[in-house]
Amino acid sequence: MTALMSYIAGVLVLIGAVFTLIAAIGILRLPDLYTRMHAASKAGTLGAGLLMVSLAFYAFDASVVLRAMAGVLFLLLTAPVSAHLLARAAYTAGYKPAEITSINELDPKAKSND
Amino acid sequence: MEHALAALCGVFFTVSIYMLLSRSLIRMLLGITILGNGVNLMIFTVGRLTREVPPIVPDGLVQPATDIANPLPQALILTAIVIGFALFSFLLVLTYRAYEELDADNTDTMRLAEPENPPSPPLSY
Amino acid sequence: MAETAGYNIDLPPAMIEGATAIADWTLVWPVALPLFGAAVLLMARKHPHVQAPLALAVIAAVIASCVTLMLRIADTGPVAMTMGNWLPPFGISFTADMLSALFAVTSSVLALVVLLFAQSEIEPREVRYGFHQFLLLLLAGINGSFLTGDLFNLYVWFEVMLIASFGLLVIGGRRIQLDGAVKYGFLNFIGTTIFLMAVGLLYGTLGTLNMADIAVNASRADPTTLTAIAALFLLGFGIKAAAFPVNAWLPASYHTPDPAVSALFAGLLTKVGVYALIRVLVALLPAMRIELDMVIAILAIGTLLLAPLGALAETNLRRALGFIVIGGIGAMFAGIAMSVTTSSGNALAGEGGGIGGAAVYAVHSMMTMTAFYLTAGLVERMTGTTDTRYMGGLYGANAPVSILFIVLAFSASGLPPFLGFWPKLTLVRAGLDAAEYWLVAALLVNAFLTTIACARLWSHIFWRNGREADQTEQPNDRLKPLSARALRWGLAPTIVLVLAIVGLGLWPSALIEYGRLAGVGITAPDAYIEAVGLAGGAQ
Amino acid sequence: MASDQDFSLLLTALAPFLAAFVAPLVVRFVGRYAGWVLGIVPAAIFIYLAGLTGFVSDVRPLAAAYPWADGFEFSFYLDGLSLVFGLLISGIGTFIVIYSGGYLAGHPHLGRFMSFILMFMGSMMGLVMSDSVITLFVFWELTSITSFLLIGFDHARQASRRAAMQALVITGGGGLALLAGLILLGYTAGSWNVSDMLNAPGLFEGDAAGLYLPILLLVLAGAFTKSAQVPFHFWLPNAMEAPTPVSAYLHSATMVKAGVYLLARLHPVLGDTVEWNTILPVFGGVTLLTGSILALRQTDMKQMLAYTTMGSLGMLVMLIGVGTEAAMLGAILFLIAHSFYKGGLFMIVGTLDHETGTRDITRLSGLFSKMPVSGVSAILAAVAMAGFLFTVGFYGKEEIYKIITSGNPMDVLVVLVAIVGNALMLVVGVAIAVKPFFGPAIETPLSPHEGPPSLIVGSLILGILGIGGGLMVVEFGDYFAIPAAQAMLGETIEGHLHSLLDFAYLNWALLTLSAITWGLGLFVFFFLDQTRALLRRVAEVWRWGPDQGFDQAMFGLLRGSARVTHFLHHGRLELYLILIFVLLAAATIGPLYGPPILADLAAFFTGTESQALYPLMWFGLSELTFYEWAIILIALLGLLAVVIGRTRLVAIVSLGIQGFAVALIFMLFGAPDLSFTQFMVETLSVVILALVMTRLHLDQRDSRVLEEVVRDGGIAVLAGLGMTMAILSVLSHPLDLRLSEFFEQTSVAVAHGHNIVNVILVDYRALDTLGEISVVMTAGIAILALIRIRTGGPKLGIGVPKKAGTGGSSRKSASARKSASTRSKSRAKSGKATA
Amino acid sequence: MNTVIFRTIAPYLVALMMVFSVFVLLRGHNEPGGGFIGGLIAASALAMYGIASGVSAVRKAIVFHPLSVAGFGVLLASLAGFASLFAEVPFLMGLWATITLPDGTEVAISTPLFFDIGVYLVVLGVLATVALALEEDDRSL
Amino acid sequence: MIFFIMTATLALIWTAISGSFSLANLLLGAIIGLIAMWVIRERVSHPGLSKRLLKIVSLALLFLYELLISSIRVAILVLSPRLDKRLQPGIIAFPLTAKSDEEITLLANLITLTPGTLSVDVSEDRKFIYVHAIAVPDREALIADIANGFERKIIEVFE
Amino acid sequence: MSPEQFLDFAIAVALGLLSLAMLLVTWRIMRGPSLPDRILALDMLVNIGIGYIVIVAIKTGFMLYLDIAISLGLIGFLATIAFARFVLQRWRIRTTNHSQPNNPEGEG
Ligand code: NA
Ligand code: NA
Repeated sequence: MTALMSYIAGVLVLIGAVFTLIAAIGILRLPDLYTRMHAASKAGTLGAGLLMVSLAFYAFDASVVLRAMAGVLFLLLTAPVSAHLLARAAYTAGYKPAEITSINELDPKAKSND
Repeated sequence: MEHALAALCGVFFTVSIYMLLSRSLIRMLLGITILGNGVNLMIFTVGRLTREVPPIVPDGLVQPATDIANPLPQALILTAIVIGFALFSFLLVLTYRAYEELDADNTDTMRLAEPENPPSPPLSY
Repeated sequence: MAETAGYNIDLPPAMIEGATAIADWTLVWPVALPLFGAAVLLMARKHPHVQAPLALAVIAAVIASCVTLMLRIADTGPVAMTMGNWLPPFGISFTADMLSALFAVTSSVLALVVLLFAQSEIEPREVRYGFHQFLLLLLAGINGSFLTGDLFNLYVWFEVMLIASFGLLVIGGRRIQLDGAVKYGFLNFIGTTIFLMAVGLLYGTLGTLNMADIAVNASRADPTTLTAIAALFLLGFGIKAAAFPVNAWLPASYHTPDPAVSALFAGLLTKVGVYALIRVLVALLPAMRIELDMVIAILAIGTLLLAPLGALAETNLRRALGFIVIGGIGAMFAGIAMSVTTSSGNALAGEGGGIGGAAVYAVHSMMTMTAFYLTAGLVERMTGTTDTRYMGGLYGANAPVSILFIVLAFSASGLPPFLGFWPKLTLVRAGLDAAEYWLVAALLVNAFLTTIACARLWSHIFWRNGREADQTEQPNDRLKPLSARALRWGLAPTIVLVLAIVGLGLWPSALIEYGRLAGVGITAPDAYIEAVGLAGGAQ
Repeated sequence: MASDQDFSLLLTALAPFLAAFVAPLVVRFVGRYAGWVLGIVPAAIFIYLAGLTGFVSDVRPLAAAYPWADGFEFSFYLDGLSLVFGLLISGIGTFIVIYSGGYLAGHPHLGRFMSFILMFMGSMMGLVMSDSVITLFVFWELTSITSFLLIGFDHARQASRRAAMQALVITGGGGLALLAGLILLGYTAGSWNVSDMLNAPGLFEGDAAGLYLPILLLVLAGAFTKSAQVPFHFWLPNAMEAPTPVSAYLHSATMVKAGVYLLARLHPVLGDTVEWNTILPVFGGVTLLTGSILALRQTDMKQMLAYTTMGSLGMLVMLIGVGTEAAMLGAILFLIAHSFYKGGLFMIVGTLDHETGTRDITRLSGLFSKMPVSGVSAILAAVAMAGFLFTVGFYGKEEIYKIITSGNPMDVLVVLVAIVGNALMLVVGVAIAVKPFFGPAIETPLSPHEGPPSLIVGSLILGILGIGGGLMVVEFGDYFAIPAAQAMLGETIEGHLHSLLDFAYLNWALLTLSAITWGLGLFVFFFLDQTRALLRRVAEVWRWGPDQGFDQAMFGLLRGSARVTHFLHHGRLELYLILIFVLLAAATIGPLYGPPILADLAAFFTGTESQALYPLMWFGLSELTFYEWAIILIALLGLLAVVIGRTRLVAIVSLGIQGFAVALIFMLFGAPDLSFTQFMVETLSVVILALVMTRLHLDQRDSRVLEEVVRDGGIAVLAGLGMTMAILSVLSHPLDLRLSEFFEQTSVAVAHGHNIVNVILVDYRALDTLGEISVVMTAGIAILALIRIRTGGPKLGIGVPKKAGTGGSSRKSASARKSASTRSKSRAKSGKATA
Repeated sequence: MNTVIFRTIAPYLVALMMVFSVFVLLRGHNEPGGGFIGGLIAASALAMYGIASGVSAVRKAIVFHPLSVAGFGVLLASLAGFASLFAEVPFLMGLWATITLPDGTEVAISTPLFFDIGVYLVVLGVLATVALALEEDDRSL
Repeated sequence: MIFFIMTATLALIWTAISGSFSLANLLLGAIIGLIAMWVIRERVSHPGLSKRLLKIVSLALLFLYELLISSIRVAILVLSPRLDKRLQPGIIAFPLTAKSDEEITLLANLITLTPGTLSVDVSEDRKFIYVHAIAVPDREALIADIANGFERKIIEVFE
Repeated sequence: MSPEQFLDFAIAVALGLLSLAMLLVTWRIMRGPSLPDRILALDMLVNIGIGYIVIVAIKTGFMLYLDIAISLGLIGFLATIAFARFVLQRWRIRTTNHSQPNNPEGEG
């Protein structure tokens, strides 16, 4: 393992951790479910993905790199689907977006019962 | 380390018992889950803790090179987790069926097997 | 490794060398065969007609294996078979002494009877959804509990038994079953969890799980800690055994499933708790058991005195029987409580002491109460009710069932010359020898109250012509005769079982001798330890 | 010991049982003659025993023993006492069996009856011939069981059932005490055999002295209940609910005398002490007076006889209590005489009842011409009962009155009581012999005529025997009474019975006492109606007695049982759980902190300084890193979230937090497999929860009120604290890691696996895993059964009625139908969607 | 959960998870994993398949009733134990054989492996049973 | 075709995660992949995406770029002290040009993964994706952004 | 700073950040207010956990933790869709029963 890899891994670790923390802060600060989802499914995924990449750099071994890549792939495959399903379910079930939501083109055709 | 976890186990037991004493079957199920976690943590703790070194013999070695975590409690806990999970699943479905058939939110009202006002024994011969 | 007192690990001695005798497999079959059979039956779930015959064949093989095992133990002492490559205490060993074998034989035979009886009442959908599989798995769990020589493994078999009993309990799908199952489920689950806690703590104290190894090492550990652990075992097994005051689950659930299932439960399940208690407290942790002597005696007296009151108060036949089952548990606990006091040395005092009495009592209770529940099933079928106040008139209506019932009533009450008398005699004898007069008094009062309760059941269900609830002596016109199916599969096996009970009551010497051997084996577990191969480590 | 005699003794005891098994068949095949056929069995026994008379009384007792169980023997012993009882049982038994055949001719349950009565006979035979006290006890209890069945024979009537229950409760309860007494006695004597006890002098000297009184009281409890001594007497008159043959047999000759037999048998072992000589005469005397007085109150002849039987038992107990040579000889003579006349009188009353339809003495009169044989039998019996000259009873009475010569004031009292008792019983005998048969004929429910031979032969022969025995009193004494009395006394008795005609031995003083007895008796007889009226008036004022007390006790027991049971088994799950958790706290805190706490309490009360400091351990908190603390904090927050979760739904979602934290803890401390599994299981649990819970009401809040929160919380905290203490206590000692070290050494080398945990699971402890997957498989089957049995399948099996009271079956089938149809619909829909 | 997005992507995810589950199963003897975890992952995959595409699709996909699969798992595990019978060694003793493939790789075949596969099948079968039964039940209501 | 490609992909992933590239392991991976594919055989029915590798790569690069950029954008938004002022959330209906399930799914997922936008639902007639955006200053610009970015590239991949 | 020191520093800081992130997300799970909010936060917690595990893998050098992280990604996804399904089904059952007005916020 070279020193460079260690530095790269360290930086990636820090960036990944920061993104993750930001996602957490977003979850805490944003006003409604839908906006919070933006933080969670992006910054969160990115954070976890970056950490996996940093592991790949740290280990710098084919099997670990490939596994880390597979892990990232899994994350990218699953994250949007779960976000979509949750958002759709929540919306369908009548969880309203926050008041500040400027336009809502889903509303007129909404399947909700109000 | 063990002492802090021992205290944590105590909290697990406390919470699980508190949940188990609520008359709601769902809360009791949550208590069962927490109880299981508490027991597992307890077995883990009394098997003594070793930080971060899993009981896996590195490739190419015949015996672990360093002190490793105690593997036996881990195996026991694994078995216990699986068994606990199976029983939890059963109790969950049982609860579900009990809700359906007995319509009981409150175990105090589930009195089919032990009726509220049981008949007195006949005073005759 | 230097500080692992007394053990010097060299690889070869810790591992099995040489071939295993086929005979040792007699320890394995009683557990492995039912598991295997259950798996096969599960795969054949689309073929209901093969379920019962296959289960029958498996149980028959299990009985053969258990009997062989028991005879061998009677002949040569405890038998151990190590699983896998690893000698105790490193691997799991199945170890059977007379107590294990006696219980395993009884359980397996009763499982066979119940299997036959079940054919008289079981519905096709119950077959389809696993009745026979549950039965086999229950048997595997029970036999595993009796035969294992490893404490954690005992926990595993407890759970096998528990989940199989859940299955049997709910399989009819009636609402009352669900209610009973909820109480049974939660309380028993917590009981086994407490058992698991105790196992965990014991491991943390002694660093071993093998029973013989525990027995060897227990004296080295801190007695205060071990006493607390033993108290946890007592609580966990007490729940399992339905001892006062933690027995509420039994009367709450045993009357809810099909009678065959009730019978199986009544006969077998609580006895596993008693077995475990004897094994762990008396054989493995004798010093702690002495510490807890008073507690066990109080539990025993409480159970002995309160259980028959329940039987007196109940109008639900099977619930009343449940209380009689509990009373028997009290007697077994009394036997455990007595076992501590050293014998007066009187030549007439039986060698097996309280444990021998408890063992024989357990066998009696298994057989008698199973048969009693089966008979109750027939009674319920004829009267169409579970409430004794709505029964009546069976004395004239069905002579065989009357005879079965009265014999079982007297056997359950412990009246001679029926089977129940002998364990009572042994226990009273042991109690008087040990000067445990309160326990003896409680045993006798229990027998007295149980006699009244049983006689009242007899009087209301059989002698009384009319239904008590109708306040009439006019003959009960709602009785239905037993169908051909009920006669062949229900009545016939019950008669055979009751004949066995009568026979054992008249010729009890073998049973009592085996009980004596069991008691001796538990109170002086040297042979057990030696069979496991740990004799060298004894302090 | 000759082995053929061994076997014949065994057969003597067991033959009635064998006969009992075939009795129903015999009844089926020979019908009305069953009594005659089955009577052969007791007759044969009688003949066999009679043949042994000389041998046993002159040479030595017979014995036979077979090993039974655990040091107990099935052993028999035949000496003079046993022989007398055996002859009475088999002899009278023969008549009873014959009598029963006639009395219950055509009864649908005659077979059962015969079976029971033969079993009873066998039990009595076994009882009196037992050597081992355990054998004795077995037969003792068998008599209780068979008499229960016999008394309740007329089972359709509540009174019968009540009487049977009473008899079982009283005699059964006494039997239990007896068991304890006999075992203690065996321990003291060092042998279970009565024959050994009899030959072991000074049993209760030294260490065993303290055991004497307990043993005596326990044995007396058995004997007094069985022999109906006050205050356990009331079951005996009530037992007259049984058919008359039962009364004649059980309550005259045999069962009630089991207690007397026992006392007689054990007198050499337990007697001759202050306690014995006090307790027995007092109870016996009171019983004698009570029985004989109460007998006068009755008009039902069976009741009259029952009360005099009770009185007679009192007399016998009193005499055995006195325990002198005269008392014993008097007792045995009285016993024999009583068996003869009481058996006969019962049979006569039964015949009267059978033929006239009533047994009320005030409603019968002038039957002698119609029932002459019965009348003669009655007179013979009454003469014997009165102890008139030349009867066995007379000699017995003389012996009894001889007690007075000891000069002991207590013995004077005994004789006085005996005189009163004898006189009053005489009244009853005379009344039954005179009132129904003589005087003007009156209308009876049935038109009376003499009974068939089976009904009259027994009483007649017994009546003749009562006189005949007296006429040949010397031989009678030598063969029967004196050997028996010797056995009772435990000493040799010189033959001193002399015929009345042998004037040299005539004792005028005793004869005077007899005369006083007769005079008193006849006096009362003439004022019988007035006496009865007086006694009844007393009874109206003094209503309460042990008989009513029995009902009150029984119903009180039932009510109490119901209260206790409903208190303990209330059906409220959370209270059951509270009990368990309180015990959990006690199980941990008790052993760990109980002793120091108790020591402190003691120190507090004794004013000394506290010795024990609670060994609360100090936590090594600083050992954890900040990120480990963070995980623990998350676990705590997760637990808190579950507890405070306002609704169940919130609690469920919060549940994930603590499971997640536990998984991370596992990971941090070197348990990747655990961590892995914990994550998976936690998630899967949530998935299944989510699948299941859509239909449940999850919005409800915790319904506990504040007190319940405090109570539950307190219990939870205590139990949690206790468990923490237990863990800390375990942690305070080093752990022996030899198992794990072994695994580390062999995992790769032998088991070919680098992951030691997995190797443990599939190799070292594969059996655990096998059990574990069985649990999983079973859970799967059970869950499927739970879900499916409701919705699928046919409702019922092949003609099996599911029990009533389950309710909701129609509702269930409706919902099943509905769900089945919707399911097929949804299947179609999803099929479309996938297409 | 009848959405285009999920329906489209689910099968691929399921396939991925199945592969991954076998991977976890097979490496269990040397690294974290093993039959239980593998079985859990596989069952999760099937559960997801059921949620996305309906129960009947899953039932069709796995051909055997999942409970039979579980039964086969217990059967396999016990057979792995009974293999000892023929080697005259105690029940459940680990027996090992090494097979050399044409390309020179050595593959170890052992009874613990079959035992672990048995565990895998049991967990897979039972969880699939439960999930499918519940899913079916839910749709019927 | 897709069946084969998927199986091969799975086999490769297998070798990746199991960390051994031996022929035997590849074969084992192929077998396992085949079994896995067989399980889902009913649900995989679309013809090939074989020759579009280049386009796929270009799509992936675009996606990674977008992911990074908008992640930073969202991060800044989240951390900004006057959050409520800068938020202008809204749900817009994005008119779809893409037709097949695969295209729609891919587009929706990419939209979701791109910070600032989130696919909530697809209309039943598959004409719209409803997109929740964290800041919608200009609705048309947003739609154009997606249509010219991800959607175009996706259609190219699938054409 | 040597590469090792830097890496150790980065790991320590990252663990701190992730711990903080977990606590924040935990707070959201506890606060709600709505069910999907909690589900979302739980999903996020799993994501953070994945990162945490990866960091521990780097810290300890045991690559085997990576597999746990990967599986967690797959399985956490399943939990989220199960919950999403739960939200949807519950709403369906309620609206088909018409028994109570749809008030999702009220249930926490
Ligand atoms: Na996400
Ligand atoms: Na995710």
